[in-house]
Amino acid sequence: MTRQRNDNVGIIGTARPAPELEVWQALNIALDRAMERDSSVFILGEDVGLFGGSYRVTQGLYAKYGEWRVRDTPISENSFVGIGVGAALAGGRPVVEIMTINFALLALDSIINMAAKLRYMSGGQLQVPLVIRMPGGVAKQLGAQHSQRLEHTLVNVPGLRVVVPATPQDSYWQLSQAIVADDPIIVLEHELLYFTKGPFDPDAPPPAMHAAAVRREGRDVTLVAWHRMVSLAMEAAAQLSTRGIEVEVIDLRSLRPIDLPLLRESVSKTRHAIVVEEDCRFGGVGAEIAATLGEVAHPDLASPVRRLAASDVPTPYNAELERASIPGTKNIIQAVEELAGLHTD
Amino acid sequence: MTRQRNDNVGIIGTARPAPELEVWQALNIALDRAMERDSSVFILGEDVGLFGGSYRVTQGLYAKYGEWRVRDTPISENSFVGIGVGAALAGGRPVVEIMTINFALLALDSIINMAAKLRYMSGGQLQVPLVIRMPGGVAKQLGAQHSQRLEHTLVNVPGLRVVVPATPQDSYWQLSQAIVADDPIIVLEHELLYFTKGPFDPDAPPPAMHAAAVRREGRDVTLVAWHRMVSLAMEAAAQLSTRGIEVEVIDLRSLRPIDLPLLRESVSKTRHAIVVEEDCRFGGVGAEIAATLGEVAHPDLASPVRRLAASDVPTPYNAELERASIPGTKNIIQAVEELAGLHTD
Amino acid sequence: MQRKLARQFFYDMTLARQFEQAAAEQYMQGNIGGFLHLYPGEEAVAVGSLHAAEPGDYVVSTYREHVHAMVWGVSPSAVMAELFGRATGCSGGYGGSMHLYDVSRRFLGGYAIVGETFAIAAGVGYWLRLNDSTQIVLCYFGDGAANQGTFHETLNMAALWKLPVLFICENNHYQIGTEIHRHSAVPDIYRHASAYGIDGRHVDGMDVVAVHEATRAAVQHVRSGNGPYLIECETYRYRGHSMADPGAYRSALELAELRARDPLEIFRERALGQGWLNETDCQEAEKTVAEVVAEAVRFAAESPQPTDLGKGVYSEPLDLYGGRP
Amino acid sequence: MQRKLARQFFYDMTLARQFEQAAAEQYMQGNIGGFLHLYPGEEAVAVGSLHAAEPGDYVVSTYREHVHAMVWGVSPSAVMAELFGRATGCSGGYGGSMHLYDVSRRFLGGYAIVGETFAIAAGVGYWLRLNDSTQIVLCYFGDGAANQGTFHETLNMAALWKLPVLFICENNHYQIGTEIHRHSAVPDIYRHASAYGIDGRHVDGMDVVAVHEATRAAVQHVRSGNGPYLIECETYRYRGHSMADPGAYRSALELAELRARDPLEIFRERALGQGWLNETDCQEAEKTVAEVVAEAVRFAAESPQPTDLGKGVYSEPLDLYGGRP
Ligand SMILES: Cc1ncc(C[n+]2csc(CCOP(=O)(O)OP(=O)(O)O)c2C)c(N)n1
Ligand SMILES: Cc1ncc(C[n+]2csc(CCOP(=O)(O)OP(=O)(O)O)c2C)c(N)n1
Ligand SMILES: [Mg+2]
Ligand SMILES: [Mg+2]
Repeated sequence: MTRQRNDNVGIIGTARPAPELEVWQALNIALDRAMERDSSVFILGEDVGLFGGSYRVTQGLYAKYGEWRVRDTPISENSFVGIGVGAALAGGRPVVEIMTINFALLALDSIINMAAKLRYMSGGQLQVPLVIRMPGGVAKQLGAQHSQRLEHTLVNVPGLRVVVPATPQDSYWQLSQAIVADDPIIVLEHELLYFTKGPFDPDAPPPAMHAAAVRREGRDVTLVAWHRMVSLAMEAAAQLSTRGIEVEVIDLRSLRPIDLPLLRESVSKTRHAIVVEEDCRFGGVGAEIAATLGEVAHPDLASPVRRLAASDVPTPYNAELERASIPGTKNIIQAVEELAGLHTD
Repeated sequence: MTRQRNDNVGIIGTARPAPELEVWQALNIALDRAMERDSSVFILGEDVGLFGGSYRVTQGLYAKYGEWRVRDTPISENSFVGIGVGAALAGGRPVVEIMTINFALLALDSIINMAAKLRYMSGGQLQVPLVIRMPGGVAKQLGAQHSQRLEHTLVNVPGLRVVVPATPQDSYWQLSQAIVADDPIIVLEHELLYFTKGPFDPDAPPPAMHAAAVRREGRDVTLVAWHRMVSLAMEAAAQLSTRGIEVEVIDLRSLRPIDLPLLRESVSKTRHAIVVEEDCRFGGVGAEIAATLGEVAHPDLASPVRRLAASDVPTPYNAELERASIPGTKNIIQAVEELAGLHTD
Repeated sequence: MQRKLARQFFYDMTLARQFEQAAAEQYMQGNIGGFLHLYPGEEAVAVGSLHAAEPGDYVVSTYREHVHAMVWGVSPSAVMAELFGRATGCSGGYGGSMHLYDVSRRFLGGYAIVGETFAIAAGVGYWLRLNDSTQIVLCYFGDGAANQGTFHETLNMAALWKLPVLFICENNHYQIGTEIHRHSAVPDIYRHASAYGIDGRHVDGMDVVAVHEATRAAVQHVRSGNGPYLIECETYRYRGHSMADPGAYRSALELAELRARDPLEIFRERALGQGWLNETDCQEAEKTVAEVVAEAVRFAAESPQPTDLGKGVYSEPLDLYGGRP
Repeated sequence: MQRKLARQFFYDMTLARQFEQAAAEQYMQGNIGGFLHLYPGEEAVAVGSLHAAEPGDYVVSTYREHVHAMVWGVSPSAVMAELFGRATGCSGGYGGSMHLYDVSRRFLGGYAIVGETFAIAAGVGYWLRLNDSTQIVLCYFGDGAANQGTFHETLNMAALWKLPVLFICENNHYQIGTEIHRHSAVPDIYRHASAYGIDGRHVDGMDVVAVHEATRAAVQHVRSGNGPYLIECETYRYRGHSMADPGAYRSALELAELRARDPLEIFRERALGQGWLNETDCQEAEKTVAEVVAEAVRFAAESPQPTDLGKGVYSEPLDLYGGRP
């Protein structure tokens, strides 16, 4: 199956042919360029240095920039994130890697009580130009403690921004933008996306860090997805298309802020929306999207915004149960068909 | 103004006249009775013993039960909550107090990665009969780090239950129920409610732990609130009533699970709903309620579910700004009037 | 040393070695998923220490805990089935390699977040102490885990309240790819104990007899109500951190040097030399172990998958939307 | 001792005492809200130590930090205005008593969650070290804070990387209502430093000269690139933990005993005896301080309220719903 790049309005990309890269490589290049450009950028995290990063993202940087700019830390998440905050206050631009998001639960005081609040509490005096990168999501049988998605915890926090790049190009763009920004920004990476390939052009002009992207246009239903769910939505859309149902797929790219104007534009055409979420349904980010879209786009919507999300269970180790615990292409197709049935009634 | 107790369907209460007590006293009695009844119940937390608890909730228990059952801890939140988890695994029924919810950010690994997941990860073998009490909410000029509401973080977690008692009676009922339950349960208490009085009857039969309560009946709009927002909603309702608008006020009482049937029942009558939330709007619990209600009650709703919530800012210290940062009675009245306008158009 | 104990040591260390080898093979074949952390090189620690405890005691371990579970009585079949994610696994297929549990044997896991074992163990210890029980808790942790805040917090509370917890450090010199001198300012972990007024000692973690004797003394100390104790066992892991790690950060020289002090070989030679065991004992044990491990793999492979996604989240089924039956 | 420094000590300790007294009064009158943690009894610590540092150095403190801010150069008026929540406060009225900041003076707070100061200080130290700066960081913390995991985690990293941080413990024996022997297994906080290979020492925190001298030596050590240092100042707070706490858990006897060692009185007597100061010096200082404090209260009371709820959440205004202008 060949997929065409589509250069219509709202679709981010470049007309020039670009080389293909994997997500981890794009992140690596973003870090390297930022460190070359600005000597105040430095990296902190477990095994980011000599080892080159658990997912290779920092590969080669220790050799190139030395231990003070690529620092291997002990297993002390709350404190090394706090060290990032302190260094940012003093003028640094730290990029902290939390080896996986699961360990971020240990560092939330530094993230939420310090990084996010210090500017405000100081009456705008303090600046916290800090980036925190964390791999997460449901990967392959890592068990309940290692399959966390904490979007819901982070998006509610005033002072933070949260981006969720799903392609090499977006990974490069958004990490680069996050590093030059003056606020604390969380870059959520998905463990199953690091080794996916995609077009890459480091010199293409980036869209706004929070802009959503229409990955596929369609007239019947809008699918709102992010991270790994985007590719599942694209697969579902391709299959549905053969049956005459045209799905519009939106890659949200950012969870705080969200690009509501683009979502409204899309549903004003399709009149139906489904949020596809890898996190548990109850109290997930999908609820914010559904509630807000349901409220502001009410006149345009022919049916209430639906959510397709993970089951409300800790992630089981068993492979089949694990697969059943999160949305799959089949579930998306089924959800769209249910809606479409309703639609054509 | 005299308020009548109302014994209609859905209204929790007792016909017998009961003495008045304050919330902290009701909690204190619940603990005392539970400890008398069951020697496996014990308390852990900072200053819960000799000092009697920051909000007096554990007053007198140290003298009565001794230091092993009412244990003053060092400032080591993650570990003393973890100690609670460990003791629960071995057969205890610990009631852990986190002095205020703001410090829970340090203990989320113990709560989310251990307490909530251990039963599931062990294939159902392990049991975690743990209660974690935490005072929270916006109180009086405590500043950004001490005004946290973490509902959104906790309600998403499979394995946890979260209750939000707003009255002395509910405080007693729900804490008592939580202690005898076999799952980890978070009891969120509101710092401004401890010294509010209300009817109290320890022997009245309790409703289900998660059952919502209709605090006032009305035909025009449903207000869904919890904790301190319930009393503001009641005030607003009283004022609106003088202008002929009859508001139904629902006290949610539990945030995981939520009592959706009661909400549906209410909106099937009022056809309009507003969720009133003290937490920040973006990604708050209100989003879950609005999204779900908007989806399942769609045919009954004449307008989309609205949310009235705190501004998306850290809580400022300045008293006026602090007041402006969360919903007040006036804001509720205004939101209802807007809806009612729409309603009668 | 008793012949019976020597046999047990030899059998258990052989089981440990062969079981992990089989697990690695099954992982390569795709029968085991997720992260798989193996124990070769460190056998003397779990085997020497666990045999110094009593059946009523509790054990809390990390994600590198297959051997601890088996030595503590969980059957190799139940462990292997768990690695396969099967319903017959000791966690019903819900936990996986990093989350082995057996409540009936008081084997309490299996924690994948570094540093969690401390507080769990202290919590069990608190409960035992509250009930004036004579049981104790064995708490395993790595050198990297000693840098986690929970180490400090928990050791302070354990010391303050004289909790019956024996902390056992498996110091294999590495926190994944970071060597101990690059992650710890005071790499002698046992020296940290004194910051809490706890007695601590160092022992050669490649010598199962030394580990055993040190643990026996420590268990005695803890069981007698003197509060916690800390033993640092200096050891080494032959493989990478997990199956995903080739371990390229270590020199071939270092690896060869450490392998020359193999705990199984050392013990075999000593046991033969001292007459605790003879060649036949060893060969018989090796043969039995091979059968047990093969059987574990067969059992796991033939076991059914768990089928209920929602089982065990709560003590009773819970509808998050408050459905009233 | 220089006369000039003696005057400064006396002035600053008098300011500390009187300012806090005024703050208490303003709190009682309802002009100050929230939690208010006062410093009487502990003056010698902030005053003695801060005067041993240089203007380019950084200071990180806790929620009990009014005095640290003022000694470090923030005007009493800006501090009092912050307690009043006014726009002229050193945090614009957004922070309050527990969150004082003055970036221009490198006074970095003001942290209300116990244990946060450690990592902030180490982070600043990391940045200074990365840039081969000769500046250092002074990091204040309480005896209760030493039990927080971040103490352990941060001291390890500070030692590993030889960060220029001077950790100063204000050991007032209490974690709110819990006396130190009930919260810490090793209540000599300075002894914890050795667990990280850090030098530590104990000093009488009621003696401003002793604190000063100990700090001077420590600052020298840290500034010379020898890595962190820890000073434990043993002191006492006269009031309850905060204005909300009557402090009923302490005996009248204990309080009277400690009050007899009042740092201001001790220093006044000594300074007069040694001829560093004369009675006129003291009376003049007291008079000036009284005026400065009265002026601070007046300034605060007359200052405007901040009015912009959304100011400063982000470096530029951000519409969470992605509004496109
Ligand atoms: C809190 C936390 N941070 C990081 C990790 C990732 N991680 C898994 S094992 C490990 C190294 C642990 O080293 P050590 O404690 O020495 O145990 P070992 O694996 O050597 O037995 C790390 C960093 C984790 N699981 N938990
Ligand atoms: C993490 C955390 N836990 C609990 C509290 C509540 N609290 C505020 S101050 C305090 C006592 C701190 O004692 P210490 O560190 O000795 O400082 P002191 O107040 O005596 O100066 C506590 C428990 C808090 N602010 N942060
Ligand atoms: Mg190790
Ligand atoms: Mg103190």
